[in-house]
Amino acid sequence: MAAMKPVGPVLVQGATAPSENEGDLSLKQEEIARRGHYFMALQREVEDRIERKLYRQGKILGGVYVGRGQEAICVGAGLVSEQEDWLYPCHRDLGLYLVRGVTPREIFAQYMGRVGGLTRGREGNMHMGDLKRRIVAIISAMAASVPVATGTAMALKFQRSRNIVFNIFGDGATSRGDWHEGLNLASVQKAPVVFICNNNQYAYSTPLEKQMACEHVADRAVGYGMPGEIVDGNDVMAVYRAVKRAADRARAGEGPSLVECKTFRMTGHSAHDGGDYVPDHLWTEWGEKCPIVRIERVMLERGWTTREELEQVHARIKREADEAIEWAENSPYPDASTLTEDVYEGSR
Amino acid sequence: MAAMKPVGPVLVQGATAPSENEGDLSLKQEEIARRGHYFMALQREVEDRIERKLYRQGKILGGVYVGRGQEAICVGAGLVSEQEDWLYPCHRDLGLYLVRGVTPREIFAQYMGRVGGLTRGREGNMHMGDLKRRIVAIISAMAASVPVATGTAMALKFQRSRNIVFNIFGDGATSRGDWHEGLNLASVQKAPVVFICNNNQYAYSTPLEKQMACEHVADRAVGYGMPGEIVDGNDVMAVYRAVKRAADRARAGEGPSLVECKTFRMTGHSAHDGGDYVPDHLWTEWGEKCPIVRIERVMLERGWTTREELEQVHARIKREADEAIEWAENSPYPDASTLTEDVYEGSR
Amino acid sequence: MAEITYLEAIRQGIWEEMERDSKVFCLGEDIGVYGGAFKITKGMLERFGEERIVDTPIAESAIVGAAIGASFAGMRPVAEMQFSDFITCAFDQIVNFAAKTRYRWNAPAPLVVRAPSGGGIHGGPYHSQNPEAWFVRTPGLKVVEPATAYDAKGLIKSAIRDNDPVIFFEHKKLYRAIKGEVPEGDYTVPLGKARLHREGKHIAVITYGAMVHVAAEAAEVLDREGVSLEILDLRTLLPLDEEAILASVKKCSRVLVFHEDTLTGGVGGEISARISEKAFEWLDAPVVRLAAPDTPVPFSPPLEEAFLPNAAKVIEKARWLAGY
Amino acid sequence: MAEITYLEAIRQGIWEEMERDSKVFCLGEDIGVYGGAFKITKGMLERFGEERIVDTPIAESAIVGAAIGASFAGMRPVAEMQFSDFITCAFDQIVNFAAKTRYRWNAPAPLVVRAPSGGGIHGGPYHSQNPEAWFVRTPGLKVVEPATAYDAKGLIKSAIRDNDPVIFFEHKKLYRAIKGEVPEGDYTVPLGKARLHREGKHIAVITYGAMVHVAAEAAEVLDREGVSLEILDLRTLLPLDEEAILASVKKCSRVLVFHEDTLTGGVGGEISARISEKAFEWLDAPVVRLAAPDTPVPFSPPLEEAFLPNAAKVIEKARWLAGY
Ligand SMILES: Cc1ncc(C[n+]2csc(CCOP(=O)(O)OP(=O)(O)O)c2C)c(N)n1
Ligand SMILES: Cc1ncc(C[n+]2csc(CCOP(=O)(O)OP(=O)(O)O)c2C)c(N)n1
Ligand SMILES: [Mg+2]
Ligand SMILES: [Mg+2]
Repeated sequence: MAAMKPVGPVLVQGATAPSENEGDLSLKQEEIARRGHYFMALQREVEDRIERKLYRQGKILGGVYVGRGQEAICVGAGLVSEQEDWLYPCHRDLGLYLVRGVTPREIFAQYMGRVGGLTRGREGNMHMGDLKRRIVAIISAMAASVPVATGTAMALKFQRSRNIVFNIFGDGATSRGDWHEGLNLASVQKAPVVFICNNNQYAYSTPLEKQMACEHVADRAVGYGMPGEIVDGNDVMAVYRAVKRAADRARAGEGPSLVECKTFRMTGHSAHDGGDYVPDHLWTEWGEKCPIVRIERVMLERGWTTREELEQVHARIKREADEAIEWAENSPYPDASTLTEDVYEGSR
Repeated sequence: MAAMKPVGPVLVQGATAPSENEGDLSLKQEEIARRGHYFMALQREVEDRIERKLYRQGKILGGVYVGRGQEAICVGAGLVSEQEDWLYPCHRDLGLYLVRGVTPREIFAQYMGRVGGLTRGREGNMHMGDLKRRIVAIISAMAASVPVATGTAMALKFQRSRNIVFNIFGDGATSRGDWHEGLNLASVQKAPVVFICNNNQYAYSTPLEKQMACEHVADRAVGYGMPGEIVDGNDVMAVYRAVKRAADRARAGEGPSLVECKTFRMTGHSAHDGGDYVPDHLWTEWGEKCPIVRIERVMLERGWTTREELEQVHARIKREADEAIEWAENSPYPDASTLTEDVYEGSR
Repeated sequence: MAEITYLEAIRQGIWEEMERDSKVFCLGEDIGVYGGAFKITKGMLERFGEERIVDTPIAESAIVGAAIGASFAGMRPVAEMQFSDFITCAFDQIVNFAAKTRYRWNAPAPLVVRAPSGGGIHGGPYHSQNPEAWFVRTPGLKVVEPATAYDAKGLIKSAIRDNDPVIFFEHKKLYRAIKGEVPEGDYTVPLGKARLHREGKHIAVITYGAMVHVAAEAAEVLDREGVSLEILDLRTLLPLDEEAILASVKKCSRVLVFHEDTLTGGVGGEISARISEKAFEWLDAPVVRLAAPDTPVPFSPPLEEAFLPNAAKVIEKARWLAGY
Repeated sequence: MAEITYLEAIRQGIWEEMERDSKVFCLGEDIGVYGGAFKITKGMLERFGEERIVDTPIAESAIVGAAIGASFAGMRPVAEMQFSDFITCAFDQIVNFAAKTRYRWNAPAPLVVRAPSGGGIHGGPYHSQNPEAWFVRTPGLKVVEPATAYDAKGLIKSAIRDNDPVIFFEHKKLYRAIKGEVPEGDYTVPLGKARLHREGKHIAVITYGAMVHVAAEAAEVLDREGVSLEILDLRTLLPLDEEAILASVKKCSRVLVFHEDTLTGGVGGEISARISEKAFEWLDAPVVRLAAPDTPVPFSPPLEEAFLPNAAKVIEKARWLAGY
């Protein structure tokens, strides 16, 4: 037997401060920070409104899942993506929609089941997509998007497109068969897709050690012969860099990668879950790592912004949210007569 | 982020000659060799009769899959198993049945759809099991047995049994979602199961590199935090030792392991497939590694047997097969009136 | 006798079975510390420990597969699907492994797969489905769906004790909405037997699950119009209690087959076909079906409301039948 | 016009579509060098290359998932299940992803899942099933099963061009057993339209797939007894061609609904229910169903023979209907 050289995971330490030597990045450091900050803050505000206001007011029915504390992951990945790349977000990745240009108006309307939402009321909460904007909606079954994202990537490769696919999922999702089948097919096909795991250490109430017996999600990359990278998921700059490397690889025809972003879910599983099963010290520990506060600190330290400017950003976002909610509340409910439309092409 | 210590795969070189220093093995070397040889030769003979005689004579209908050239894997694993352990063989693991005491009579009758087979004619070929003998039948879907084997192992653990589960599958099966879900659950639960892959380098017509992008199936163990071991699958002694280590681990409550046995399928996928897609040199190369010839050579070299004795073994096996076929041909077909029996308990 | 919810009744039933028989154990996602998404297993971890209340990874196929394997080794697994919508992820294990193993090689798989199903909770396409028809089409399975708290407890016990694989649908809408008198101790409700929920004269409504209560609501209104509905609660969908169905049909001669699941390919087709075949001469009108329209379950309130069957729709169909 | 097999007709259909439209591609297990387990894709790798004839790992869920994802990106995937028995491994992707994506967010998934189905080849429980009813129960899917070579080619072409997900069942027994005149060039057979396989007067046999030929065999015998069978070949099972069904029913007033799949929960229930509901007044006898008994498909020849519907069983049911 020949000796074995396992491929990956390649370890990268998350760094709060970006290193100097990154001239090859397509966005300038400052711009990444600025845009990253804006979209993270916007996601936070929109989700706070949804979870802490509209849901409690009974204006949003059904399940509500937010990405509080882990916004750096979807936003960092989103900033890497080009406008024609395909996005496969999961249920805590609102920032990915925002980066792509989906508006808070559309999002509030979606949550409230109005026609102004992305799904005209057919779907709720984060089950939203838009083919024109190349955002594919999840179905509820965790990891079902993984083979689907792979298929889109295979098509892009066949079409000799420079575009690639970004697929985000949780740590718990990696237990599912579809996850395995998808990563395996992608790696055999060298499909141009970046798999991004937001490892927030819980799947609903289930902690990581009941979900998997390996230490890192990235360990699993070995079994697919693809690079696995671990990154600090609360550092938007670090996420950007790691995803950028994986994206460059995909665009260069070198196939998929798995980027594991370590983070924490600063909320219960959904709006109706207080997360009582989470030990207190985790809330405290991770509360201090808030990705928004962290990037603000970096921006201030580096002189990229001022306190006043940051306050203006937050104020603008609040106004945006107010205005968007008003718009969404004025968006009508779908008419019951549309119920049976579009089960098939042209059906009514 | 803490630095990562990936667990396994642990590499073990397959060795044709057993090393001296193995006093901890429960069976003596010579006995392993002798029994291993017998069961491998018996599997070969029974399968030759099935594939090259009975099938061609039209006495066996439907699919026929044999383990030619890879008998050392199921036989080596079988020799490790204790009588009360549970066996989950796959479609090329006839030797595992033989070691457990299933008779050639029953096997021929099974293939011919007679009541004397293990499934009374309800099932064909290797889709056979016997709860009393703790052999669980596969369903066709590759890897479906993996979570099922895991469940049996969880039950044994709960029951504080010393018994464990042996689950064999092919390289191709490791691409399936069930395989992933099963290994993952087993590792989280520390279920006492030994996962054994017969990596014969093909899944039907599909070569390994179209099935997976990692080099070894054992690489996949990393993602489950379980030991992965690679062994020469054409060396029954080596298989025995590797599986024994994994079995001891399972019995000691240390959880599952993955043992990858490198081998080659010295036949088409099934009796109707000539395997034209296999490059000639592979047939030659692997033909020379025949596990039966190899163990005979070891036995002769070590003075554990003589040419005459070996010939007697083969002759006895031939007689056994003749007699068993006759018996099976005299076993009746099931009566059509039994068709609707036992869909449910007591149903007819 | 205490009045308890449908949810509590199921919980009690499982709890008592676990006390009674140490081979019974539960496995599923978030059923331990959290007590399950709907709190069916609340308190069980403390009482029975980690080995009998097994929190699993998100892996429905492995959950059902492991239940099968454990059942071979003498256990009595009760597997929870967090929502019945995810049962499709375990489909092969259920319909190909569990359902066929007794027939194939005499290896029974006595397990229960519990699956909270049904709409009306603003769950949208993936938290509202009624997937029973897929399983009713699969010989070797039993399919159960209780409508009352009493039956919920009695049926879950029978399901656990049954020697064949049982798919046990629990209507989420009923969990907390329905209460009933439920004996605290041991009793069972047999599988395969329907229950006359309401006696009537003119129209036999053959239904199950949450729709039993919708039919009852309609019956009150129709009574005032002189139209008397008989309501048969099937309770078990596979095997169907053909005897009870035919008895109601022959008595009323007008039939409404009614379910919340979508129309085409729903269980209603099977029931209607059996009625036509075996009670043709007794029918005074076509066997009419009422079901949700053939669409996914939409999220937005006006759409979901239009989608779900309700009393008004029952009344409309019943009037038509009465006037036929 | 050449006489070709059902198998060759499907192969030609796919081939021509791949020539016509570079967005069409195939994926599945062993479809490349090997040409597929049944040789449907034989020669295609050489003609179209590895990127359009994609050999996949053993991963049905990923095969269908990838087909969905590719269809979003403008492709026209044709996914092969090696046997329809393995379609259960892709169940969630089919019924929850593909079937619902247009309705949910206006994202059509124009793909074809091809699945060789049916018994009579000594395949036993896992190489003989007829799983169509699972999909007929799922709004958003189309379900097709041709009975003749002509239709096989015309329908596979329509399926590939259709803008919704189509599950395309191919009866294995027909692959080489059935031949027919098939035009070499382009033509299509519309989805959703049944075909009158044989005109008759007394009994309408509503059937599809291999059973069309079994019914025809019975019809020959019954003709001699003065009983004239009309045979309607449904071709598409979802959506059902209700118009054609009702036309035959109204013409004959006696109906046999007939399929190879097992009885309970089979497509026959849906068809029978629709007939009862919409042609009640035209019926002179109960709508009778003929199907396989409710068991897995057994392996041993005497069992499989007893399991499968055949002409003798059709004749028995038809005689009963004629005498009613
Ligand atoms: C197949 C499947 N089973 C169960 C569920 C119910 N469920 C919804 S989210 C969730 C936890 C997901 O955990 P993870 O993937 O880590 O994502 P996170 O919510 O932590 O972001 C579960 C169990 C589901 N959505 N899909
Ligand atoms: C889920 C599933 N898909 C397809 C098949 C058809 N099939 C039967 S055996 C086989 C190849 C199996 O390869 P491997 O697991 O390597 O086992 P080997 O035959 O090489 O021993 C395939 C594709 C199957 N049995 N199950
Ligand atoms: Mg998580
Ligand atoms: Mg193999």
